[in-house]
Amino acid sequence: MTAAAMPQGAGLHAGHDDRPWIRRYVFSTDHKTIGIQFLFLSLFFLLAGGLLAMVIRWQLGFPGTPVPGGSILPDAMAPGGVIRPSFYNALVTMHGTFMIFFAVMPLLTGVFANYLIPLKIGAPDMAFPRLNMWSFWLMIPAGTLALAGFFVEGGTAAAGWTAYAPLSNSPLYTGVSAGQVLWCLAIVIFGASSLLGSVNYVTTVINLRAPGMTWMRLPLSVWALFITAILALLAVPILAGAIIMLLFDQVLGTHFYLPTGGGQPLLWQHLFWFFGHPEVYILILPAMGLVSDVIANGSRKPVFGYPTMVAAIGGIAFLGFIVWGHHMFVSGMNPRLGTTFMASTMLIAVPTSIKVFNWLGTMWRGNIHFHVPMLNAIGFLSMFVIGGLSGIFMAATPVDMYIHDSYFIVAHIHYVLFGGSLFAAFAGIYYWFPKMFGRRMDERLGRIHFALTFVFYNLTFFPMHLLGLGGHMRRIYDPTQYPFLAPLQPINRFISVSAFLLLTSQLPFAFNFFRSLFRGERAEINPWRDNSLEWTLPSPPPHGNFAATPTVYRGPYEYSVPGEVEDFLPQDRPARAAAEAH
Amino acid sequence: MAHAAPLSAPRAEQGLGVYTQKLGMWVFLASEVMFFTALIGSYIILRWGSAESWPVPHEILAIPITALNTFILICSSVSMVKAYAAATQDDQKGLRRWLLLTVIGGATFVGVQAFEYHHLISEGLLPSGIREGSALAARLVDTGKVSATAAGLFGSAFFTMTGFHGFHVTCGVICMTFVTIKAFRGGYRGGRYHGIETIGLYWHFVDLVWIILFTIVYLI
Amino acid sequence: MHWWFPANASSYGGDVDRIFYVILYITGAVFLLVEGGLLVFLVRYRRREGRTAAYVHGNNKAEIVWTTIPAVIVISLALLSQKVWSAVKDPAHFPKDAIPIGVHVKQFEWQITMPGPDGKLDTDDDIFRKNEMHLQVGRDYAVRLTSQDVIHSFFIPAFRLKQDAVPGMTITAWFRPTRTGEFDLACSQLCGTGHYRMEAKVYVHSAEDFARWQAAQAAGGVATPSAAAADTPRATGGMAMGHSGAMR
Amino acid sequence: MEGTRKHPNYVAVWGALFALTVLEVAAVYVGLPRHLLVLSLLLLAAWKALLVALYFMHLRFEPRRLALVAMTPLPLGVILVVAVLQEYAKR
Repeated sequence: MTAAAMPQGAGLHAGHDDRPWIRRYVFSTDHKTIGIQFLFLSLFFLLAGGLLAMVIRWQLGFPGTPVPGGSILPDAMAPGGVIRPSFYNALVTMHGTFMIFFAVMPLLTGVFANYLIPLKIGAPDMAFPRLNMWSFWLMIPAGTLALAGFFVEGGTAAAGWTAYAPLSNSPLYTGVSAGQVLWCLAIVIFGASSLLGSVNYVTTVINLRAPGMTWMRLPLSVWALFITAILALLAVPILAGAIIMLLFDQVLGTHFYLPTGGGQPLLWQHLFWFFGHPEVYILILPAMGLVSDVIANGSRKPVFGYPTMVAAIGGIAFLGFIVWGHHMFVSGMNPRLGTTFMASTMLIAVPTSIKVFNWLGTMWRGNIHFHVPMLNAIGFLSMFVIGGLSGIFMAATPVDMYIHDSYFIVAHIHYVLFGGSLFAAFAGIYYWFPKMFGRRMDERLGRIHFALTFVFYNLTFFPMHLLGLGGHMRRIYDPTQYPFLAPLQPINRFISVSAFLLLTSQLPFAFNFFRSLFRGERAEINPWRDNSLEWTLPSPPPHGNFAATPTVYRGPYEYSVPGEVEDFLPQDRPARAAAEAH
Repeated sequence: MAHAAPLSAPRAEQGLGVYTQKLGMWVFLASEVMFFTALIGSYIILRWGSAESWPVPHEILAIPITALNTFILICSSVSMVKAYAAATQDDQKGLRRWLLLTVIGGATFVGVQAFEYHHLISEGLLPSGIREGSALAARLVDTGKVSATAAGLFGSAFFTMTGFHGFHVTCGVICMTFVTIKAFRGGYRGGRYHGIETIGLYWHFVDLVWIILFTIVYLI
Repeated sequence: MHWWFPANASSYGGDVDRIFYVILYITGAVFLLVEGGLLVFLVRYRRREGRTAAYVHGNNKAEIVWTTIPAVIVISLALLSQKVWSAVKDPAHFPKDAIPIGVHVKQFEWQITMPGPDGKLDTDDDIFRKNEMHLQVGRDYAVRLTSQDVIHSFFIPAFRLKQDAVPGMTITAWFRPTRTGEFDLACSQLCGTGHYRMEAKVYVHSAEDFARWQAAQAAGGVATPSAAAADTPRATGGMAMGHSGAMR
Repeated sequence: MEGTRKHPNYVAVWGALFALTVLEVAAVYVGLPRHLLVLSLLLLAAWKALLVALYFMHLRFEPRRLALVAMTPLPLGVILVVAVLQEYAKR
């Protein structure tokens, strides 16, 4: 297996690339290729999830009217283009599943952890390149199974992405049988993929750092991705175990979650959220890391309070494991547990606010360049603040009693996952696109994309807070059924129109992305004048990355160092001024 | 994977002071601990929370044969560690002998477990519960000793936990077979023991899980 | 158009709203501070020719300040919430003489058993209704929630109360209506295809009206459907997660 | 360095594991009071698990920080199980 042995040892010299085509572009063990493969996969699922959301929004804004173009759907989903309630539940379920497991998570960890970790720490590749390849190729069957649900008898899973038992246990309750089984299998395979990735990221960061790349010189993106990998490593197997039991309940007739057989429905919720809350941080911590890099670069200033930023990432990660019960305040869980979980949940506000204030501190007295990644990072910061603050309402148990399972929580999760994670992902794509593909994305289209997205994103999700306060439950097929929700219908309609425009606003991005792949302006080595190691390499970097292992002399955020000619100081440059400064 | 060692050799920033494969295996095992936590934890929770009379495991399961099986697995762990010791001393004959014994031990364990499953299923214990009209039902449920619900839950948890452990042993046996073949071809000559130590960690971990499972599922 | 909370109609709804507003004011202030600060920085420190960013790595004093203040705020919020929470959800603090109401939920229907004049359930004068609950204003009620199939959630927006009904468990939730009128009862947990139309009505009557209604039920001889009553598992106390045996 | 490591007496560890297993099985058939039985079985199992981890998996001879990697999941698992068991505590 020469190809598998390739990235290691003497066989690995940057520039000498004699791999056959299939090893280079398809079954590649090169972390950069795998990262790019993940990029296309996650963008595909982002689009799929987004389209599902549009159908959902159509039904909510204009209940009972045929979806434009919906007549192509089979009668089991939408007779005459009018969505069936069962199909609506399936849409809600698969929108969540696609976005969380197949879009945002691969987008943040799959793409950026893969692409950036070895480059930023000065390694030739991941610790286990072949496992890394499998981590991507397992996503293909997982994604296929998730999609396949739409085409089987009874339709796809319709018990929510949270798959609360016993609703998800039995076709008696939803009419879905094969679809739910496929969903379980898809998530279990996804879990295997995530496991292989996480093992790689953790091992690589611990053991493959270049000389001089001490822990406290790691870029915050690497710190965040490292701690995210630890979270995934410890949380995803709990989900896998829980889902395997759910699967057995469905196919082997076991009774883990079925009260009729002595099982416990709340056990599913505990296991699911023990995974689910760390999962929330798996989706946001990498975003925080990427944004930290971009904000420091855009402000031309060192990150404010680097050690505190690292500690805050660790603190959020640890607290993430002891707060899961806040998803279960009204579930019938022991109310004393509710008290404990409220206390731990409230504490999360502390490391989170440290991060926000330190980002502000980074911009303070900076020299802020408004390049497109920076715009998206600022978008992240301003929107994440809203998502973080609205979380405090849910953490307060009495208030949660009212807004739990309402549109308030839908607004909250989208402020964190779209306003937070996706803006950061856009920042990351714009920022590292030149390195990945050797060409730059168009700056003007990027600005247009950001402005439109920012506006319509807020118009879509902010009014959802109001819906929630009006008592609007989530996952409701037709809100006009309830007299007390009928007056809220204008808001629903407004949100739907904004949502359509939000999707339309992604056209400039799609156009920009694909056009720049082939026609974009050639990128120089270091277009953002960044300090990190990947910017010392050609764009795109060769197979094997570094011709000679780099040596690191300082942290990654040495911008505007007094006495330097330029306003940045790469990590691997043995400068005299820097030697004096330290 | 087997060739990953040279990567870490010239680095200045050594994280934990262990080579990459070993570290990777430990990281993987940390994840495995969480997986088994989900299964074993659920069993503890379901049993603790069961309002009905839970079956005494040794009235359903055959303890002596499983105790013997436990012993076989422990022995295969010892032979594994002896193989590792042989590899570090470049004792190729010892390495091959101990590896072969390890594979045989693991395969025997899986075989005994398959026999046990067959026996239990014919007695009437199924993942879905105790089969009506079976020998086990007559002995436990019909006499009112044990509630059918609790026994059913026990069956669900028993097959899931031991099944996944058995799956891990099976994977271990398959990998170990390849390692043994490689050893016979001299792949671990000259003090190249990293592969042996890494697979050994997995092997011992599976043994360790069994120690916990044997106690919690069979004895308590 | 009413785009805010429905008017409160329960004894503790006011406390819930109060905590909401406290949090709203605090988070609102933080929001203005952060976004305002961000805007000021963006304008003031925008890129200019000849400007160099300050070479600053941090400031421990500032970081201690913005660690401590949020910590103090959230801890006080937790303490504030805790009082209301335990008053609403902790069985130890339930009103002792609350009138029991049996609510058995199934896909997609609320089966509500209200006591007759004797104030007790499981007696001959029980009144059974589908998707309809009749209450007397100013009295304490303890709803015993059970579910026949999947998890549903008992949600009365005007009472600020939400509590899941879980199959295999009997969960008690209490409230005291403080206003007469007609209120909505909704299911807020995805429970299947008909989740969106699990609508029920809660009628809160004045004392006289309620007595009249109750008398009419007795006279009209609306018998308790025995099957449904038998299907409603009874609270066993203590083990809240205990099983109620054969269901379904 | 790693190659020249001295190996502990594996056969002695094996003997201890064997003896502990025999003790466990004996404890079940002797008919100890229930909670004493559970407690002693858990202790014996933990002892065996420790023997395997420390000697067969050489945690005793590894850097401390690797032991940390190995230990990280344990408190999390305990937190999960203990918290969920609170569901059965008297409310």
